[in-house]
Amino acid sequence: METLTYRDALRRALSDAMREDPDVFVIGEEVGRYGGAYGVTKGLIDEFGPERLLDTPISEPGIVGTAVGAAMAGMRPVAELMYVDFIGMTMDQLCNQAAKIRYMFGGQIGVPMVLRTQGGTGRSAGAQHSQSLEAYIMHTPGLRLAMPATVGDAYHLLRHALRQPDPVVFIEHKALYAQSEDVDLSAAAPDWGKAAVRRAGSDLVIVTYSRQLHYALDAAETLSAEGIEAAVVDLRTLNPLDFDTLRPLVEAAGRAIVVSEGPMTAGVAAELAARISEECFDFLENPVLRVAGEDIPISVSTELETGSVPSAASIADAARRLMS
Amino acid sequence: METLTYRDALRRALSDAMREDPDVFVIGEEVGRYGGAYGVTKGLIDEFGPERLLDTPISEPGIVGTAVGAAMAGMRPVAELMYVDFIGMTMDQLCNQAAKIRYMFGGQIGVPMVLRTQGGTGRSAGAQHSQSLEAYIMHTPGLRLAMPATVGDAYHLLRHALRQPDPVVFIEHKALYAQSEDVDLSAAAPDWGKAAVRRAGSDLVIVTYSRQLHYALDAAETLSAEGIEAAVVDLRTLNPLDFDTLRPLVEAAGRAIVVSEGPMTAGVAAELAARISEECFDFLENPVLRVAGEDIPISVSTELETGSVPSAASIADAARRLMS
Amino acid sequence: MTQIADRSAPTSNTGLLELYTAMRRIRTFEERVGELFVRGESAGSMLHLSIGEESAAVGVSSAMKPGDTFTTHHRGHGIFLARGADPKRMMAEIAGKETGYCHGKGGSMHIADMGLGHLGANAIVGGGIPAVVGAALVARRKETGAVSVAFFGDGAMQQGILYESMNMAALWGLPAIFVCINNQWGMGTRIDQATRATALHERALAFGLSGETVDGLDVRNVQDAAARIVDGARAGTPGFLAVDCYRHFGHARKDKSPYRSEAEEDEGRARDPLAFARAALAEAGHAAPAVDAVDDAAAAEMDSTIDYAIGSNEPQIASMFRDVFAPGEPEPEPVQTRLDRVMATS
Amino acid sequence: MTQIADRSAPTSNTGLLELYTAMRRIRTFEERVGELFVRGESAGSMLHLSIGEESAAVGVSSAMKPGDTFTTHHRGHGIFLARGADPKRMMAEIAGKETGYCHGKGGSMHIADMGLGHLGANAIVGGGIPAVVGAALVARRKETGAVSVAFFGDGAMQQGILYESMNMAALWGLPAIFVCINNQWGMGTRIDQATRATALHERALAFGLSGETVDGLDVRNVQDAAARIVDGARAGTPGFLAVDCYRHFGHARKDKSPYRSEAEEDEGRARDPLAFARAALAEAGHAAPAVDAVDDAAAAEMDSTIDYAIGSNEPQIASMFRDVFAPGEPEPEPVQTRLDRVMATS
Ligand SMILES: Cc1ncc(C[n+]2csc(CCOP(=O)(O)OP(=O)(O)O)c2C)c(N)n1
Ligand SMILES: Cc1ncc(C[n+]2csc(CCOP(=O)(O)OP(=O)(O)O)c2C)c(N)n1
Ligand SMILES: [Mg+2]
Ligand SMILES: [Mg+2]
Repeated sequence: METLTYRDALRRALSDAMREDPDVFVIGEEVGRYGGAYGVTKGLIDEFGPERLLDTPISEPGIVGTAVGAAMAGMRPVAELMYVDFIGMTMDQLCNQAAKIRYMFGGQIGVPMVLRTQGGTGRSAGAQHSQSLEAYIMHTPGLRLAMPATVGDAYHLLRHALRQPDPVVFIEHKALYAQSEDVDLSAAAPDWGKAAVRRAGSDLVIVTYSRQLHYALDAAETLSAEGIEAAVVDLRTLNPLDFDTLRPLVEAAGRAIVVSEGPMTAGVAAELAARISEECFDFLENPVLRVAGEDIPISVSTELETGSVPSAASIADAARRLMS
Repeated sequence: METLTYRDALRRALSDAMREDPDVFVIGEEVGRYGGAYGVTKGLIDEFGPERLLDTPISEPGIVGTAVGAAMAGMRPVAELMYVDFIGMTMDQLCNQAAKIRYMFGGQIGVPMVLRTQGGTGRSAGAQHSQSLEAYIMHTPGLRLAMPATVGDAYHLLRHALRQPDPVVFIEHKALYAQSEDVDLSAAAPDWGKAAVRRAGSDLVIVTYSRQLHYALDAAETLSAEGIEAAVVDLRTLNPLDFDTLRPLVEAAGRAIVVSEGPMTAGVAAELAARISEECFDFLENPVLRVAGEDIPISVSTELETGSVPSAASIADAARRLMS
Repeated sequence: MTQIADRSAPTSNTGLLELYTAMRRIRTFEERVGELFVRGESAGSMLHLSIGEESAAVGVSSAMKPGDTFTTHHRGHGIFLARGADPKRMMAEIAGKETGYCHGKGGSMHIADMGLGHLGANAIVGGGIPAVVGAALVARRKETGAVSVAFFGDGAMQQGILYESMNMAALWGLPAIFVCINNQWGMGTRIDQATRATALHERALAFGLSGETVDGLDVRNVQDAAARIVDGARAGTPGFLAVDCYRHFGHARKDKSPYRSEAEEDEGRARDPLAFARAALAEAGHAAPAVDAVDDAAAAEMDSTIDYAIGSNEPQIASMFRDVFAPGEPEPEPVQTRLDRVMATS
Repeated sequence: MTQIADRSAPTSNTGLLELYTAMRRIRTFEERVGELFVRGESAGSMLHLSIGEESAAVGVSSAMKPGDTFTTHHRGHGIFLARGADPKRMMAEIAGKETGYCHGKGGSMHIADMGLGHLGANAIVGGGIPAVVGAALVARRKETGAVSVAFFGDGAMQQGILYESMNMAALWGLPAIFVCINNQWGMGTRIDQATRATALHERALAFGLSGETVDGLDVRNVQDAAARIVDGARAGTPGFLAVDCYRHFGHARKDKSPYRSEAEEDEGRARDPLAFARAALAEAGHAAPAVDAVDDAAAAEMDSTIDYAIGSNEPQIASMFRDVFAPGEPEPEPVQTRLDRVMATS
């Protein structure tokens, strides 16, 4: 057992992987000397050197494209995108190239790269530095998508991602970096692609991932004090999506809430609500409720920023409606 | 009444708008001398000249960014993206700039531009020239989204789009250009943002848009011969989304199928299924069925290409299951 | 446009004292922004100060006219001030307040004002560059005689969209200008760690634009070079100008620049356009008190911006759903409204 | 890599007859692709023939070695053939058949073969360029001595990603080469309608690469220039080479190029690297029959590719869900399977 932050765990995953596999290297803006905009790669350059912590110019499309080529040529690049908000520049390389190469080329080659980035609100960073864009990725065939909510998963999911034969988009949450937990990283790693039931509860199921897991757990505590027992499921990976863990819980409770920080319309919450509604139809007492980000840009004003995404209060409020 | 193709109607909408409003101009690759990769702008340069049919280098991010600046500076650019598949290069300019400028700047200015493009399968054009990517746009706050299915809408929706105060992504379907209809363009234009009930039917409601409308109508014919009467709704615009037209039909029929050519997961079909499931919960006899594109890239092989998206047969098949 | 006139922004003919005054107002404003942050009153910590770059803002601005448009980057406070911004409304925006230029929605990296031709700051490195091609296109089409200027840092020289933009501007002979404020650093990356090709203007020449690199130590050099480039652009030859300067402090408020040596920083800060101008003014016979008076006036003006920002209200939560689309257009439905209806009907 | 040896691809020392042979095989193959389309046996009509550009493919390829990697664009048949591709499997892929290089999933614009170092053709103009930076990075890291070459057209010179890629290659001193096949046209846009800066190699120089423009009329010029650029890249100085040539026919099969004058086309087609080589061979004393024999052999070889493609099977519909992810990994669920389960459980 040791106490680590989410940031430390990510760094540990990178260094363990780099020690184990000489083909793993990190490429991106400020990943080396600077140690990463959020300090995730801090100090790694001292052990692994500038060739394996490759600082790049500010050229996002080129960085992702370079990673695609390096992966095809036999190495395991971890391309870092400082903010997921910058993904718009790279979506051709990510979605037309990385995601489709194995398929277009008839299976002769894969693109085992990891695109590490971070998103979400919490720093009053404004409309272009606070987004939750995972839905773009979840919608794109050929990409895996991992979004750790806990310190343990920050480590284990990144280790798993670095063993995948296909491109993985790995999205961290900027508000979680400083969070710390007691973890035993030597313990057996939970499987890749399996959701975790973070809390048992028979009245309703709250399905979420990344930072919203913590709001969901807080809400569940509040609800419990009111006599409402909510199960809380952390999806961990959105592709693969583990519906098998979800199904029995929802069928038993008959009520579900899906929570995502991203904009509601055509987002991850829509997919989860549609999936539960179609697969658990006969078991639902009530509609699946979507608690998600508003369909608006994020303001720099802290008040507007906070108001535009779900909170423990808004999740609890939705649960109460569902139970009433 | 006159007989026009979808392509002709689009061209007519552009020329009528350009005559009416001197600030409207077209900017994009091959839009002038060449007349557009699919011939939509053919001949317009003769009437309006090269300044208003501005041929550009192959620089998609720059083209969209130029349109953003021109719109802010007081004109009405129609930026043409030859294939919606190229949008990945432009999503920063489209989603971080065009979509957010009015909001970020506190409402002082809008970006009245239209991004005209085309998508979908039908030409064995392969994985990077056959996609249906409207979900990316529908998920992005600040963008309007129109997808005409008929010759009349090709004209009217584009005219409407060219009067919008905010950015509109206008996605045509490559398989519809040659389709012709008898239309009276002088007749009153249907409202922007209103769905059209293309066929009445009390047993189930098929909700779709763009090319899939025609497959849905074919399926409805087949089903009718079998004694199943399906209503068919053409959404016309995905933002704004007209749920008010949908609700009573679904509540009356108690059964709904949503059809989209785009990949199923976290796509437009997911949003429509989630929306119907939550808003019409008490009226649904059966789960809302999603008939959508497979979560795979599109192959160049015509057989695989056709097999990877919905067809009249697969829609009818889903309807039969729903009624059985 | 009157605001510009009111603030009597320097022009190509302006003397050094006015140029110094404009630079001092910027320096003092940025110092107050730092203070706002320290007092915990700024919206977030992503504040990028332009201290050391004042000559680029003031020098280039001096060649611009009312009606000209421009876009800036994440370090654009100084440029906007040089174009006539009201520092009170700027500070309020940086604090995320209702009285700010963007009513607290934009903040330091998304400030804009159409009245002054400011088409917007940008939090995407290079994101604001192509807009000037569009604005220049419109200026030519409508024969307004205006130019449009993109301001960005040396880091943006490695963003492909710059070359797409310069190429189109050259191809179409547009009144567009690309100004690279080369403060030698992009976050923790020195310019020679981002490219082998550090003679930045040569890239513009290779795309058919006119281009120069000028030392920003003496604001008069920038004033002259900018006049040449802007005049050329008004005549239809787009131009590029790199202004060499130094980022005196960290990248953002929290960055202490551990990746730079003290020696380098001392040398870099010694290349201070304000100190240089002060010396030149003294040489030119301006009495110290007259120059001190300028500093005091700037201090007084900028002090008041902090009180104004702190005294202003937070935006109303109700404003959250406004301005996604134009007034009167269908608005996004709030999540709560949706939930109310869903639970009411079921 | 043996395939390359087997097909004895030309090298820097290869004489003109072999170079001619390689060019003729490409020309004849492309003519057969046109025939495949006319017979309605191609998968779609997006077929871009490289007739007129054979010297670029063969000349640059002659400087490449087994183990070198490359990416191509939408007009890449000739390059792949020059690198040793099996024309039967190429034709089958172009027909969308199971026996093709990509089992009918990729087609003309997405053909690839890892065995020959072909990292892939691309339907995105410029889309394949940055991959060579990554491949070159790996070549250097693993000290394979290989270079990686990006082939693209003049239209891609206006895509920003090219400059990001060249800048990184120069910054890191990678064995990467950027080859622009300048056939003067990008669809209906002539190069001087896409840029003011038509001396394309100057852009590479401005980014710190070595760069040349060579006339593709004489394949031996390309062979020599490519040897210089490739040797430089192996030594750590990435290079750029523009090969001037002419797109003899339409952009794609259906394009009749109404936007070009007949006079221009006649002149352009007269600049034919094959005709030029034939003349040079005659001058050098090669008897016509020997050269005719080369043409006949190419005709016989390429005729057989059509029968092979037409005789091959369509991919099985079941293969549709394969290769989205690696074998054994969780696969996407077919829509039908989902519907079956949903209706079964409700
Ligand atoms: C597209 C994009 N990439 C990366 C960043 C993160 N970032 C913000 S400023 C900056 C450095 C920019 O350097 P430069 O352009 O020289 O401007 P300066 O900060 O020196 O004024 C970086 C990497 C960003 N905001 N946008
Ligand atoms: C990103 C992108 N933009 C536009 C197109 C459409 N397109 C295909 S080929 C082509 C012209 C390319 O010209 P060039 O690069 O000179 O290659 P060439 O066709 O002459 O071989 C265009 C515009 C595309 N496929 N990808
Ligand atoms: Mg800088
Ligand atoms: Mg060309």
